[in-house]
Amino acid sequence: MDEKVGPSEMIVHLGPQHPMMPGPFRLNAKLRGETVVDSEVEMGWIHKGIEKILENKTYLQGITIVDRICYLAALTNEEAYVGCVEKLAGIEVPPRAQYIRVIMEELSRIQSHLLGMGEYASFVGFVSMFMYTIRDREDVMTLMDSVTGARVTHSFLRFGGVKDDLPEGFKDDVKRVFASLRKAVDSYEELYSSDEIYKSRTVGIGVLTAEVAKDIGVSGPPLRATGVAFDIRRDEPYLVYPDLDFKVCVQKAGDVYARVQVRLDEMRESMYIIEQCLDQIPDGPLFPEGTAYGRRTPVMRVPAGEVFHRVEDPRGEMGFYMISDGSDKPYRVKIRGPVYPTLQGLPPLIKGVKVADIVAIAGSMDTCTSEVDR
Amino acid sequence: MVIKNIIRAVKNIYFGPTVTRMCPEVPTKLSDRFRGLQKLDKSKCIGCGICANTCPNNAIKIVKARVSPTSDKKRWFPSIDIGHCLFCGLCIDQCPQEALENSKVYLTGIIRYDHCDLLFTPDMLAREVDINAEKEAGKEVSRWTPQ
Amino acid sequence: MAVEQSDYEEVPGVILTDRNAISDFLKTTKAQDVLNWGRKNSLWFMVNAMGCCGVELLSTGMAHYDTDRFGIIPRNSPRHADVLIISGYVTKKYLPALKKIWDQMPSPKWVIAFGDCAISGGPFYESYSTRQNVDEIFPVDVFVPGCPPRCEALIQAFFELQKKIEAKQDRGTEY
Amino acid sequence: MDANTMIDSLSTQFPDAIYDTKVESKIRIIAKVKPEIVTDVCKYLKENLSFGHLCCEFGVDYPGRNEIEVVYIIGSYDHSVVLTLKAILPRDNPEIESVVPVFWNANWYERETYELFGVKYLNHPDLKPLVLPEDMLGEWPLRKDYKGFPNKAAKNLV
Repeated sequence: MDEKVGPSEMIVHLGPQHPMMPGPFRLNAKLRGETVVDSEVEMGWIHKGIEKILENKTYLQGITIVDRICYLAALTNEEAYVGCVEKLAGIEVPPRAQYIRVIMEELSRIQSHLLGMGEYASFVGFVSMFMYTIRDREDVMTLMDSVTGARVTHSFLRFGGVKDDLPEGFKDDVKRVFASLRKAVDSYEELYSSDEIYKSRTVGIGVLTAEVAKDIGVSGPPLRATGVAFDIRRDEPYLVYPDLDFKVCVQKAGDVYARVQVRLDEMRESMYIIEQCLDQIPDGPLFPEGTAYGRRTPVMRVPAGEVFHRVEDPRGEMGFYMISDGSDKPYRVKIRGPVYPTLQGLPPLIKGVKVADIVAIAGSMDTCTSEVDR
Repeated sequence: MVIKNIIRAVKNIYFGPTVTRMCPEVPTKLSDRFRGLQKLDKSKCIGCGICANTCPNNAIKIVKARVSPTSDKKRWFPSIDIGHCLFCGLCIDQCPQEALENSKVYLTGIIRYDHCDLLFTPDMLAREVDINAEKEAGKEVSRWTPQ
Repeated sequence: MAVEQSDYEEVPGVILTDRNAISDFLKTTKAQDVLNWGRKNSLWFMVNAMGCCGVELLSTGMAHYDTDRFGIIPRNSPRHADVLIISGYVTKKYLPALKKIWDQMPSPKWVIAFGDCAISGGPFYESYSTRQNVDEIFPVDVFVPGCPPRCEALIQAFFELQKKIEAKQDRGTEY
Repeated sequence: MDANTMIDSLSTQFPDAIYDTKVESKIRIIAKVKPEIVTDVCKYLKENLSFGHLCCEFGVDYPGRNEIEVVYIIGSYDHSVVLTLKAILPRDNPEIESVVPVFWNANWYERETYELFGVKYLNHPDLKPLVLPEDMLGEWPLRKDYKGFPNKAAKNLV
């Protein structure tokens, strides 16, 4: 950004600590009147150096660290990391464990979307919506808590399987929670579509066209809101997703309203996936039989090699590139986060909009700063 | 639309489900797998140090401690720095003797005024010393309030 | 003040209230007890979600853990807040910003170290970019271990802080 | 178009610059590239083979071989093949052409690689530190011989 300020222009620094920010990052916006002429994102306020830390942890210890890359999608982060090691070491995951993983990851998608939507709603001045979504999120969190034993950072996946089986009565709990959640999602949609003030703040604001989105490298709900049906679960299937029936939710408009609509639809799809899983889930072991892998994991040495494994995060494409040199620690791990390009693409997106709309646009992107900074 | 919403809100006040968890007056119901402060079974522990090697955060150290409150004999047991502990449960999974287990202590027992109070010795992990003991108590008491 | 003020510029328009004659006189009288009673029942906290614990911080302010019952209200501006909750990893880059927030808060004010990262660096204690030993920089009153701690633990931490204020043992206030 | 034809097309177009090609599976291919013409290769990939999605770009340090590898992982929105493109640079003075003119989102990846590994990108629009404070520039923390890690300053009670 050019630091020179012309007549009737000024530079406003938003952040790193600002009520509208979904995490600490700084937006330097140059304004002419109330219109944004130019802007720049500064990040790194919570850079933790996870890539370096992972190089110095054994494979098993790494599971706890990757949980903390993005705290809203801890299980999908684990899936990407564990999937890398499984590909390198050639471990087959038994079907029951795969189903449990899918159930947990979809639950994690639901809670992440609920928080993202609620936070964003509070940014556009719809604070009661934040209350509603957090209320329903707590039910989902309780479900996850009953399986993994923690609310945010789960440490649940193990190489070749999962740590614990589903608890007794889990299916009934899911049924009970989903019955109320379905109603809640419908009511959110009704609230969003009937509120004139909300609509005038979102429809046609922050339009992202498919070409620009592809150029920026966006993935996940912001991309699918522009009409591109790009979903790793379908395009590059992992786990048991090929056996499941689900559709990729797509909207055409590409504006703020469409992005929220995609999240609402995805939550319904996730609930549908979980119900299928609970019907189809076979009995069987949680770890591959005849191997040493189990809840008490042995000290593993992974064969030398390189692998890139990607999964569909709640926010888009989450990838791990892992290089192993045959020792018990990875040689290099690169984390490809979905929000990294999205946050980078914020300045061209907010060029020419009014100051008040920055909040709506940045919030609808559902940026998780912790993952950008790693 | 506005009137409809108002009616719904009023209905919710009287007929809606209660949402608030009245903590701390009513303790929140925790799941069975909740990972709180670790509990040590001194009779099972062999002091092998696998937990210390597994810990992702180097929060465990094997130290010498009394075998039981009554005897003077000393053996090796883990002590945990709760200020570093991630409550990930890896030490519990990897323990070959199943000497460590999860307990549901996460509130009054471990919230402290000073950083140095966050070190949990084997006696405290085995609940031989009351972890709720305040400074003014001044003496060791073998009472432990389960949560 | 426990905050070292050497390596960053002064915030314009902020007067750091260390002590004055009135408070020096008050703390010798019974009026201080009344003041403390008022203070401990209106602990407004500053919402600065910095990491994983920030999610639990948000949940605590919402319907399930209705903290308004105890006079604990989340505030977005540091000028309104009494309690700073360090809810995550403090990096070398973020520390000046956090100090600025702390300086803008009007006295009396307290700090709660919420989560392992604020206490000791947590899983990132050996990283090249984080700042270790935050309790040497800020006068931390209550330490809440956990990674992240549950919402109930934060509420309990507020109770511990109230107890400490009542007993006049807290480090945040000059009596 | 499957992975084999893609890699054939690439190596016939750039016979000197592309070497060590390997088809790992139906959806993963690996190739090494001479650092001088990486921008041209990326342009060809984007325009002719529809590799329009730069997943990420990063460095890997090999002190034993005295090399720094810059790895480009390029995916696509139209097909599911992912290409891993590697450029090998000398460790003493790593310099490579920037791919920002081709992939817009390479900007931040290159700034991050610059400050963590010290790889210098030529013709980059705005090469300055991204995630670390300015005064940490020159430490290159993700190189294997970085001295400041592990940082033992934190109080550990045990």
